[in-house]
Amino acid sequence: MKNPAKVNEAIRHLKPQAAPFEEEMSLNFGPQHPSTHGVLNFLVVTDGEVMHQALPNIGYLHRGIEKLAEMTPYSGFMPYTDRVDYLAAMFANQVFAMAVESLAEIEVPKRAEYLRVIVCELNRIASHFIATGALALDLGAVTPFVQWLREREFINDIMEALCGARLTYNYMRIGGVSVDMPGDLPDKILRFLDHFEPIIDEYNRLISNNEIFVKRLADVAVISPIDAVNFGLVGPNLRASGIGIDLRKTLGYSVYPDFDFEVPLGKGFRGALGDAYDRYMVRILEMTQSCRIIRQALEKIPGGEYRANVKKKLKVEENEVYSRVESARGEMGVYLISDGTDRPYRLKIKTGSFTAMSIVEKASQGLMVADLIALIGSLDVVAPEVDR
Amino acid sequence: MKPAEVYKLLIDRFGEDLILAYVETRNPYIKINNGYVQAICTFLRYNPSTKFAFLSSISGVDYPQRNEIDIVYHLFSPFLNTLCVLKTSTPRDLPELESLESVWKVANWFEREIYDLLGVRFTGHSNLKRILLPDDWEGHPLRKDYKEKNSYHDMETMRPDPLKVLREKNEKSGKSQ
Amino acid sequence: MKENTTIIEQGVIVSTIDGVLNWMRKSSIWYLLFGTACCAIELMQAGGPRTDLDRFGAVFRATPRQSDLMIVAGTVTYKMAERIRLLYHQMAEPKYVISMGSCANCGGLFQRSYSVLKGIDKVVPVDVYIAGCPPRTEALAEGILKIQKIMMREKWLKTRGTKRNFI
Amino acid sequence: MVSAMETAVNPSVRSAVRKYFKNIYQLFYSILEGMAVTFSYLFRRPITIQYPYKLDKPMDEIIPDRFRGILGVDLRYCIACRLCQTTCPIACIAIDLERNPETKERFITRFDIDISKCMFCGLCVEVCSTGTLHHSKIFDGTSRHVENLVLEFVNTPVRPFIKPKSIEDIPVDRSGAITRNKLKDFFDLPKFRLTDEA
Repeated sequence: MKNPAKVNEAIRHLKPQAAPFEEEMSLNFGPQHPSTHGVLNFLVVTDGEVMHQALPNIGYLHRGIEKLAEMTPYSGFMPYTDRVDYLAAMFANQVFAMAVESLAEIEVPKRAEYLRVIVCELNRIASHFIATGALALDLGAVTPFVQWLREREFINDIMEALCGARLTYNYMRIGGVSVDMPGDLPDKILRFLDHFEPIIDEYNRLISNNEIFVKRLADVAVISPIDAVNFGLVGPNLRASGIGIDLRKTLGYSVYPDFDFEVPLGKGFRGALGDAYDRYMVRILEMTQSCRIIRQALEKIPGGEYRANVKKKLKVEENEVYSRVESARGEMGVYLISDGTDRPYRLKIKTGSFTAMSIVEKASQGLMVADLIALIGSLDVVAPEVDR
Repeated sequence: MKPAEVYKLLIDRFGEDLILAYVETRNPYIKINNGYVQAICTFLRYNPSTKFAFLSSISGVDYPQRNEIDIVYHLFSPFLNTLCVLKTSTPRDLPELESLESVWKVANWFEREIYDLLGVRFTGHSNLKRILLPDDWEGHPLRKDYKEKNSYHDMETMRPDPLKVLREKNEKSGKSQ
Repeated sequence: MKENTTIIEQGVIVSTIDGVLNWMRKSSIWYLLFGTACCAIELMQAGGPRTDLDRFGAVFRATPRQSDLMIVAGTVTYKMAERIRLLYHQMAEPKYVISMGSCANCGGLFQRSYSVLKGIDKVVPVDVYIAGCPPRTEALAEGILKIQKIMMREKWLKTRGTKRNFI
Repeated sequence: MVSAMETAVNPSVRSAVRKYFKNIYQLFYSILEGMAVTFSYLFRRPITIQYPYKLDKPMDEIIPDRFRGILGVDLRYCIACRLCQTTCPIACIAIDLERNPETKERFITRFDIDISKCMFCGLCVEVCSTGTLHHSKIFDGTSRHVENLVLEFVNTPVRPFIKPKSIEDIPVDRSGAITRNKLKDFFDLPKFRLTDEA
């Protein structure tokens, strides 16, 4: 908007009515800001140092995927799900495939389920790279982020060898996966894991134990368990507040019950329970668990088909389903209503970042301005997942 | 506790006037009266035998044939490991419902999203503003009869398809030859 | 620089002032760190160790005032388009725009969406289009090389800093 | 002196002092540890691929076989079933068939792919029964004009391929040469314009 009066008019509603500070000012933070993790805008109401509130203004990446689903056949919608959460595209693939499979009563071959788990866990690691690395970058430490970018290239290579794309995989299909893995891929993954597991320790030495980094995060933006439930936090953010809900365990979807893994919980590693450092540390610990799952899955993977026989022009009878998976950013749900045609009547995507953003308004009260970055970074919000 | 048992519990507590039906689908849902959403949800959240602590999502579905908008609540109880689906409808011309903000804080944003995309008003909501689309946007896009405008501010919303343009050009040059 | 440069015997280089200026400009393309969607991740990876855009002298800047190049990486919605125009006008001439990926080129797979701008060339003039969804990091490096080619063709002194009328 | 005596006897003050110095020690220790990690990378192999100047091996070998690059069409083997056109969720493929009114023969007169819009999802390649439509390994589709990103694969009308029952492996040219030929040079002016102004 060119006109400042117009801008003022547009943000007027964001201002709180009562001013608690004598001299308060409003700062616009984003949407073009290196540490907003995509295009997010915050209206920061502050007295200069201490924030009264940071009011998120989202929607800069609202692409109307839900409306597009109503125009696209079931099989053609899979590429769109990649773009719901580009850092962890496999989960969106999986949750949509699960919803349609559940409606059309398609049984997925065991091998496909294992392949799905392997790629999902690899994707979870890749996503946590950006989450933890970008947090460090935003707080001023550049090296850790570059280090994770390097590791992420190895995962990108694996994914590219498997399905041909580095970011928007479009790997899963309704009733299985698009291609079987090439013969040398298990070796490649194992070699990556052997290389990667020591790197986690190295990374902890590099930044996680760094006293400055800890001081920036510990006891900052504490989210109590009650708040976490009330604001519907999911995934690592919820577990950092000490509530052990992981849909992989609770629901036991796909073949996750076959694997032996732990769910890391926040316990106040260096400060209070549910502070920014807990949220960071839970993600680091989750990477190790993902490695464990991948190793077990590669060991146990059965042979056989990788894709069930599904009609090219799939039609689904009138029904509805709400399927959920534990994505890298927590519970991701697809609420799908079919009406007998070849395209969904309504598709709603529930994402973890959306609810995580809504807590910023509450959690930012009384923080320093610089701590807002720690808060957003530790919540690991991704713009397209907020806006869809 | 299965959704059917939740339904029985609700019928015992609220009676058939408020709890309208129990519909078997892939995820069975309970149809409830649109005037008592808040009371029913508060009951489900705090009742020690259900404890639906999490509001997983709120979605809106537009049905132009019935002239109604359905609002669907997905509640999740980690204690029972059960998903409870509540559904209620509101007239399409004047959609209005109680806000659940006092029960779950997260409902605030979910309801704002529904207001933005479907135009349902939630009474008792603290800040019912557009959330995803710009404030001066016209219409509610997730309604089935939504038509895209030709321009927004000074930006066109249409783009010529290069494949069509190329076809026209080729046809013209083919005729001239 | 090659075209206008002659090497006289040992170690003496004669070139036009334009050539030298353009060579200096092309070796320090500072791009605006600003991603809108999926392509932003590839943009980050391109700045990372594997592709390492720093090799071309391209480093990121957080503010438009210091940038020569805007890489529009990803989908642009109407809400964002106004901001992009604002960012573009804040950049100093001469400025260049790379449209990275299908969404920025023409809306891509979101072309039927109600809230997505169909091609950023409706808002800002684009110099290089890169196909891909998202393009590989090497493709982005290729795009930056193409920007360098454009820079080398310009008659910098004649046009006084505006790039509008070059070959 | 009093304060010094107090320090000597008061354990809480003593622990506070100890904590203060321990903090300083930890700070320097953790920074040095991080520096040591960074320093160790001086002696490890760099992973930078110096595209495009100093490549150890050509890009074709670096990129895996399954890479979904810019689409290519080997028209010799196209059976003109149009499955790719109908499968594409965003309609970026256009195929025209024409029938010669005298000989009743069908010809493929047009096979255009708009790669400025293409999302490289691979759904069209999946349905192609002869492998005619394939992903090449070409990734650098850069252009100065967006119109140049429309690839026209038909030069002269082609007869559709009739797939024999016995052949399993159709020798489609996947080297990328077809696509490379169709991609226009960076500074080339486009054949047509989307907007009228130019």
